Amino acid sequence: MSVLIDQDTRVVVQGITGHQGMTHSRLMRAFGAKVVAGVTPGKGGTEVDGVPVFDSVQEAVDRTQANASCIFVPAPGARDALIESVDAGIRLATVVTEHIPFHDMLIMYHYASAKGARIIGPNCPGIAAPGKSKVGIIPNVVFRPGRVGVISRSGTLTYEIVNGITEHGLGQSTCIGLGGDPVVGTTFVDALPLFEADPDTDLLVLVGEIGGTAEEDAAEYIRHKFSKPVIAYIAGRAAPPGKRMGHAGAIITRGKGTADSKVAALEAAGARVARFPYEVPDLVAETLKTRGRR
Amino acid sequence: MSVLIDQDTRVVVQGITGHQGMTHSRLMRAFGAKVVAGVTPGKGGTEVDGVPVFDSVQEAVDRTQANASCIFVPAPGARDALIESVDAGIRLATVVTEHIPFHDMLIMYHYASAKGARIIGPNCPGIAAPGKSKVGIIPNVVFRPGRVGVISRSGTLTYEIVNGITEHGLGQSTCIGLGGDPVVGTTFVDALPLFEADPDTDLLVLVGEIGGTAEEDAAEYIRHKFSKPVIAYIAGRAAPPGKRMGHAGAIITRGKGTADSKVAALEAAGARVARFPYEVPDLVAETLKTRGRR
Amino acid sequence: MVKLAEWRGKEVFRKYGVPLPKGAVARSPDEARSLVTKGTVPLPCVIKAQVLAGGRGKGGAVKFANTPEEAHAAATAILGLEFKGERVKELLLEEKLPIARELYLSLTLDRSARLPILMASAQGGVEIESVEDSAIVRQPIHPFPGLSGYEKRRAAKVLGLIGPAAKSLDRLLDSLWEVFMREDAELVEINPLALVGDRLVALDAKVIIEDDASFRHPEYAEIRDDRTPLEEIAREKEIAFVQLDGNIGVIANGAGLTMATLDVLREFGGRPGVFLDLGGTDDPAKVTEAFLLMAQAKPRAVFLNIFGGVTKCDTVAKGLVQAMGNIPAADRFPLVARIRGNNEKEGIEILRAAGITSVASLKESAQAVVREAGGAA
Amino acid sequence: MVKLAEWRGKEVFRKYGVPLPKGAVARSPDEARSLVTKGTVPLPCVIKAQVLAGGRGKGGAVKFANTPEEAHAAATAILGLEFKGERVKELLLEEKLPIARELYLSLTLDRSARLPILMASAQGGVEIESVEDSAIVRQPIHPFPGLSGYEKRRAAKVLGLIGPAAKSLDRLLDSLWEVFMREDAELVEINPLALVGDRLVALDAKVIIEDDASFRHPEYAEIRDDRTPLEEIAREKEIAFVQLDGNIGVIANGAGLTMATLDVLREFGGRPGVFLDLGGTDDPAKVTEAFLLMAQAKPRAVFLNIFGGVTKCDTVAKGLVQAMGNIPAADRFPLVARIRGNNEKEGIEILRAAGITSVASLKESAQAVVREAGGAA
Repeated sequence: MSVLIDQDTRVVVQGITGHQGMTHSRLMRAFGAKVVAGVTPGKGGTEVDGVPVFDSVQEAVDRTQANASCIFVPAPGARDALIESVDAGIRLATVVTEHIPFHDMLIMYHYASAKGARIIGPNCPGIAAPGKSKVGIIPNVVFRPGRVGVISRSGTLTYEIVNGITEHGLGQSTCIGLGGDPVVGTTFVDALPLFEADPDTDLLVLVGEIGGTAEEDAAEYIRHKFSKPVIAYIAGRAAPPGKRMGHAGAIITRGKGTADSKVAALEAAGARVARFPYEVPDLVAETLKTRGRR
Repeated sequence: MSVLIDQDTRVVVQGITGHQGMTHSRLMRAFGAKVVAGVTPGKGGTEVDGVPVFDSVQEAVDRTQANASCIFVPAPGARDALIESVDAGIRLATVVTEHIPFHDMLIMYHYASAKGARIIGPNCPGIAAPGKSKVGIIPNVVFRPGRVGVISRSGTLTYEIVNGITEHGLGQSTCIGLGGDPVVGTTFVDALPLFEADPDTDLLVLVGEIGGTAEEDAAEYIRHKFSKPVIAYIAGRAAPPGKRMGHAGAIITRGKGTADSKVAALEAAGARVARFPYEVPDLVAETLKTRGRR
Repeated sequence: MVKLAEWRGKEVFRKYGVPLPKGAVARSPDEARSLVTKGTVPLPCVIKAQVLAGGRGKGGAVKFANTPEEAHAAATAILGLEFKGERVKELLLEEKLPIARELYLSLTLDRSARLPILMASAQGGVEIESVEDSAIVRQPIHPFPGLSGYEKRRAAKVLGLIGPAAKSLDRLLDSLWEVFMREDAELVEINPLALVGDRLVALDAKVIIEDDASFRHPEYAEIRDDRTPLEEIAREKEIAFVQLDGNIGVIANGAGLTMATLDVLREFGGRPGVFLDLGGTDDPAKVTEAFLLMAQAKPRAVFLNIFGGVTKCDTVAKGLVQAMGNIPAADRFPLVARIRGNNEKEGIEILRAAGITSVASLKESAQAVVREAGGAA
Repeated sequence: MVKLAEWRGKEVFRKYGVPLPKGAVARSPDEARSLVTKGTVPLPCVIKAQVLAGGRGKGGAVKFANTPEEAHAAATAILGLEFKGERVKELLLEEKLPIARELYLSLTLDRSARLPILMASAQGGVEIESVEDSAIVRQPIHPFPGLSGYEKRRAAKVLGLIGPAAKSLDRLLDSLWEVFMREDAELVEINPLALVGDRLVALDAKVIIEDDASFRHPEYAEIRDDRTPLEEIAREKEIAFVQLDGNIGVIANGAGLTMATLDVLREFGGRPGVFLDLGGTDDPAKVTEAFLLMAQAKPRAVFLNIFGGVTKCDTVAKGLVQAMGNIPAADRFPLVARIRGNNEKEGIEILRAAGITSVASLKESAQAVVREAGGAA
């Protein structure tokens, strides 16, 4: 088992004929994902690397039984693309697109929720279940099948940490990059129960960053409802207050959402918090050893 | 058991200080309903017949554990009243108010659905479970506890038919007046599974009328998923096409929704269809006798 | 239901940016000629009677003009018409455009889906009822996100629009959606929607505003729809009133009971002529007004069939007795009364004191009123 | 983030019907006097520097005038100010109103709830951060039904408004909600919101428009926020760039990795001065531009820390080598490079050919760059 995706996941790539859509469809397939369809309005009937392209998600679903979508559509059209996939019956949509206005994302999130659909992202690396499937853009090379779950608000920092775990000789069950935008479809708290329920995950690595209260909320959940060991890292302890470090998720406002408050909350919930990314693999290995699992 | 409401239902009446709200709160209590609170903004702290009045539904819920609301608020404020009750955690709202714009009702319905709340109505008589509770305005005198379920799109015609059943010496498990507006929160198809699951209902009376396709949709459901006997009556066989008979639910458009199409669909689904209201009680009695139940 | 005349519908369209031909309204032949002479309306132009009924083209209510004098003559001809019972008082003059194709577009409510629905067909310019279903796209729209890109693309596809024409559709649909939502419309329809070069133009406009939303739209208060004078009075008094060609008057409460009463009357050969639905009133004065209104419709006999809920039986009885005293002798009618439900005993007592008997059985009371009206048809 | 100056924010408010004092903008003392003389701004009036920083009142950037000459003098004084690093170029002159009470109102985003949130407090006119939590109502608003009656009543209650003042709030909140939703605002804030008699007036306006929504709002394109000149250039080139007071330049990709790099540098005593986040580019030219920009910031040493995903290692290596050739000798800096991830081998090879060594370990590479910058602080 894995979380959210597995070998039966049938991916439709929205925006497959763009540079990113095309490149990452290839990389997903190289990782073992079943990319069964692409959608680009007006390009229906063509193919990308042998993957059929349709004019609408509904056609793609009808013809290929796609059940997960990966959205590369540029920001001005991303909201429409998500609504289309939800209306076509897709219940898992990974939105890679960055710079989506949060006002659009509010509508996307609440509409998807009302329809029972889950969004990963936006502005996120997506999901990888090594040996099974991948939806999104996380580099293939960093993974190795294993029993460590990873959830993260960051992009490249996730790769860095997953790579460290792999170089340490361990592997991952599922890794989800949630994205760090002001409004995300799936938060730590939304993702934690999935890993709690996953028999293939022995330990969870949580990669957070300053800004917002997602890590504090996660700590609260972990304290009461999460039984597996958690190793965390919070980026931005040395970041200057009130300055943006690349995206809006990292503004510190009104003394909340600081690294200190997040670290304290997670430690109080029983998580071990690494001070630097390169400490994570050691803490993971050590914890698994203590627990007698691997 | 009964459908939707029972002796544990705790009713908050929104608009309790108006003439209708006050009168029907009394009648509901006379029927045995637990009316625990009223809401009228600006009148918080007062009482109506000993029922405490609050400024907001949230306060009413917090203080009295109300779990069902009955809305008498005039049309211009009805949408806000429903949103308020849903946001306060109420999961069953009966909207008695008439003349609510369907545009408002679209928002009310889809918002309530997204939050897992059910609306009965608008412009409806409400729900009565004789011997247990009542939410709405159906006359108390027509009922008698029994094992016949009733669902209806009409108001007074429901009373007429329920009264006929009672005068025939039979009684009702639960009666739901769904209302006949263009957009209703609960349709026949939404209500049928509730009666199917209710061990206290042996037979269902369905009272429909011309216009729309709710009866045809119900027939489809009955044919495949409803195991109890159904007696139906469709009002409006003699109504002139294209003319309004009092509310918008009764416009016949484009040859659909005629009495003939509804009667045919219901008979094909195994229902017995009365030609006149006064035939209903006989058909009910006869059917129950055949089945050896009462 | 507030049906807007074409020119009013187009005023609403203009406010929301729906593309329209150049045009103006005239109320006399002189005004029509002057609009053309001044260039307000370019020539050649089309001149259309502003009536609510359809089929204007075939009925001679639409004419063309190439000169100011032709415009004057056409206006004279059309303003003299009585079109399907409606006298023509207003004309819409519009430039005549070189039309490549005529399309159909509308937004209305899908009751079953409980969603607004967009209907589009490449076969415009004819009554949509005559277009086969397979040639019409029906796209439900969720009111929360509103009209989405893929929904508009689906419409463009069925309409056969690409490139700039598809872009024109995209903007037009956004405007039409705004009209539907913000104006509380029951229906917005463009038929025909013309393709002129690579842009779209609404040649006609059908806009129906929901009556129940009138509290948000005082601007439509003075616009009437196609009611008879008595129906109009009823509307002002908030009494649902329908006039047909029969001789029995029916006063009931609630649409379902009213229709059931009609079903029963027909069964016994009665010909109901006026229906009056008291709805949920509990005001004796309103009941009195209803009876006085009924008297004006001059029925042969009247059937009062009330099941008391919100409307209580004694209220109805009081109102009825009050009315009977005020109806002129010449307008009096035989009455069969049946009152059941809330406060039934009190109501029956009041009627009895006034010499009116209430019959308990629906069947028997219906049979009685048919007899009073002169027997089965 | 587009922060609108008070007068621009008020222009937006006016469009949506938020009640405002009478006022006008002046850019010179003469213009200020003239506005008063002509009666465009009634006397007595208040004259406010149009700067983005808060605390204008205490900082001498707000003055009052009872005569045209006083207005001229006040304008002269304020236009001469440099307020918190910003030169005052514009003044807003507004009528001085008899204020009964000062309130606080704002709409912003609650990230945890994933909902817009309405904040209201009876303690307006002071920084909301200084008001205790119990005195602030926080009401989440669902975007689907939008602002509801009960939510507005809750705000009226905490603000202590009843009768006509509560009605005034009701309308004002509808307007404010429209501003928030239709203008894609991150924040709309009125502080203070004045109670004048029984009506409400927005004395100040703080409106921040979301950068990401700029494709819908070309009208805000020319409005800049408080970036340094280099940050401004970076923004135009779509490179995230932050300048601080340190001497190590950091080029990384992704906010998380950038922050982690900073954490590690600080651990070893480094003082990062410029952060440059390449984000998700895969264009060598953009990498070159980033390096040239970095050179202009004149760091003592630069740390390149890339984990290749969308941005591939060889792309970065190519861009870097290209940039190194173009940086003037005087602006060159010692470089420590660490490139990992997609196309790592190719990238390392390109760097090696240009004489640059990539260090695989984050810890060791961070230690190396701190040494290059002159050792731990």
